Amino acid sequence: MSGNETQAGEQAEEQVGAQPPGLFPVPPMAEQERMVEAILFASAEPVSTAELSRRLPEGCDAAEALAHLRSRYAGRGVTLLRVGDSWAMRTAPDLAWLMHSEQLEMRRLSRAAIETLAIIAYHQPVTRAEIEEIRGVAVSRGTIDQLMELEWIRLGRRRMTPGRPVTFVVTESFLDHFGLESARDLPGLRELREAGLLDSRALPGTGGPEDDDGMEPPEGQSELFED
Amino acid sequence: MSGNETQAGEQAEEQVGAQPPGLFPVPPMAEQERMVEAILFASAEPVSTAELSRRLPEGCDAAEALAHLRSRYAGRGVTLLRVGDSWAMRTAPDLAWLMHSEQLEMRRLSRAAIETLAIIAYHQPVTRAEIEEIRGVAVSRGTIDQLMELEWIRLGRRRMTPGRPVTFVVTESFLDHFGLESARDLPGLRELREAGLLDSRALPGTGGPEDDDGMEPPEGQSELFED
Amino acid sequence: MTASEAEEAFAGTGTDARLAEEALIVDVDGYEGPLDLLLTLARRQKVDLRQIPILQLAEQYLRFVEAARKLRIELAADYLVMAAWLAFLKSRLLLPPDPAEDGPSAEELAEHLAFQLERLEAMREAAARLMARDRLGRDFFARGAPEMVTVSRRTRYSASLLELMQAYARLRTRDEFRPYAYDRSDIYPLESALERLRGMLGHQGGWADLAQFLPPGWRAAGPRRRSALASTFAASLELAKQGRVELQQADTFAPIRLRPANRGGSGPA
Repeated sequence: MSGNETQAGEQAEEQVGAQPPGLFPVPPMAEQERMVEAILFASAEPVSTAELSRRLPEGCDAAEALAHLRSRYAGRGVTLLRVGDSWAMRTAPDLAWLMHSEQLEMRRLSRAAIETLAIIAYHQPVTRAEIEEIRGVAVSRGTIDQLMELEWIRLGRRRMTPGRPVTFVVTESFLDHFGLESARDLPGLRELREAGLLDSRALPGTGGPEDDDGMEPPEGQSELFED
Repeated sequence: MSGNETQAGEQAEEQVGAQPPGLFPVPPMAEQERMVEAILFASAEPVSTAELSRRLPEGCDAAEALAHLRSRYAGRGVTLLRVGDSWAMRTAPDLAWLMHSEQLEMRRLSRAAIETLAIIAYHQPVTRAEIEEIRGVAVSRGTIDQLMELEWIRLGRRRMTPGRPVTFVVTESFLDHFGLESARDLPGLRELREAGLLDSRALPGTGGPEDDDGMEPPEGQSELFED
Repeated sequence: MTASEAEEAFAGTGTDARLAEEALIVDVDGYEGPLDLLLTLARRQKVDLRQIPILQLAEQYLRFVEAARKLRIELAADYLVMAAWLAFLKSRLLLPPDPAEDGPSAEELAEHLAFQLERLEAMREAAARLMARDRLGRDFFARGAPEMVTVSRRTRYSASLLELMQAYARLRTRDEFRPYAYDRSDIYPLESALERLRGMLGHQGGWADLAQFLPPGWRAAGPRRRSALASTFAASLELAKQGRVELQQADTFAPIRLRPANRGGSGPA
């Protein structure tokens, strides 16, 4: 049995090289699904749909293969998760108790770091001054540093307000870590937005620089920044 | 043989505290299969049947669960492979060609290269002479070449000053790699300091001999860099 | 509010509440600033944050600050700034609105404070919910043995944004900023002096020696005291210029004394 498989493997390698040329017929969907399955299993990091399309033979439909694969793994010990624009195989959370030998030591985050992370996630893109306004204290040295090192946050666009402050946004690793498909799936996001708690509201009539935040440029304006 | 297994099971019960006590009913076989699937997926090493039995709740039949799992994965993109006395999940051999682009060797950029890159990012478009002035040492040809090969920098417009020197700018791939939307999103010195990024601990090896700019090719070589 | 009034206010709240109040003070280092403290006080009223009676909350906070003074506990400047602001808000809420005055009404200011408290509370809850989610490496897991088939070898250089920024900062601060971070510990910045002085003014009655406004830890004779004194003096000049304090010096080299400017005659002088 293993002799056969090895041979088949070698043959395939010789024939197709790194990328099968487009002369070959498009593989059937069942085969595309196998390929996507193999790629996702092989990687510990999420793989983007674009990357999948690049690696599959020409003419394949990564999105459809993913949909098939997702329903195949529904309810299994390993499931297919969407992470932003990417996909990853992950063990089912209800089996966490089984996995004590794999469990990583989680770095304990300070309360300041946890709150700062939540504020960035729910208010993104958000400036340092806005984080401080919400928490009522200065962002302590090292908090932003730590979140960047964890690769949970990154720099976003500069804000088009006086001083053009840098903003922070959350990353795909953040989504992966917390099992979120996208930042829109943050728990309670809609309720918070409906309650107006995600609005940036300045102290009325302060006339300070913070006041300008109420006049965020509309989406379109960010294109101006491109030049 | 079955006597052996029972013994192993009892032993395990004494050793491992994290397991649910034997008071619970034995999970159905489909559930046992899920558990084995998750364990094999997450494990860095092949897992032996004995180890599986130890980790599953009391009364489970690891061998049977493995048999079910093996037939479930037969013909899939990933297969259950026996490795000596142990079990592991592996990409189907006929799909090995898919894994080619996975093959990457990660290397850290030299200090000279990262400094040069930083200067280009912050000062673009910038000439070679300007880079040298900021770094205080000659920029070797290898450094520029390396950054060009990485497609993190490219040539910009020539400067309209005597000698019309070429300038360097950062590329789209640079922004992509560093998760930036624009080079203007890089924080300034004051922002770096405020964010506590500036005087965080020294980088590893700072000032060490291998980090030394003296290790760069001799200065004379820089004259070779013409286009 | 006098000390005895504060005591009364405490006595009125019953022994349990009083003990809780003292526990708050002892624990003041555990709070992350005045907003955090206000939120804790508000929570203890066990009412919906949207309905929080701001006047009552302001009184509680002021009582707290007063009690801390009585126990001779040094509160950070921002707690005092908040106290001054709440005292101002309280008086505005109690007085009939002045039609000649423009700017936000007292109700608007109170509403904004309530909003801030509610938002902070909401963010804390959101943070807790986030951290309670199933997490990678704790509750669910990635492939333990990712496969990298060794066929084609490509070298990729990695560098993080942090390294890039640190490299740049290292280059740019090599010369000019080297001693900065170290010397700083013995220099009391003007901004801090201003902030501290502003915060303390609300609680200052008559004339007081400038030296009394020096921050703790900077009072012993030496370069630190000189730096703090210089900054505090400069800050007092700035506030005098703004018409917020009056300065007095009886004689050359006599102690400089300071008191809040008489603000009874409303409007800037």
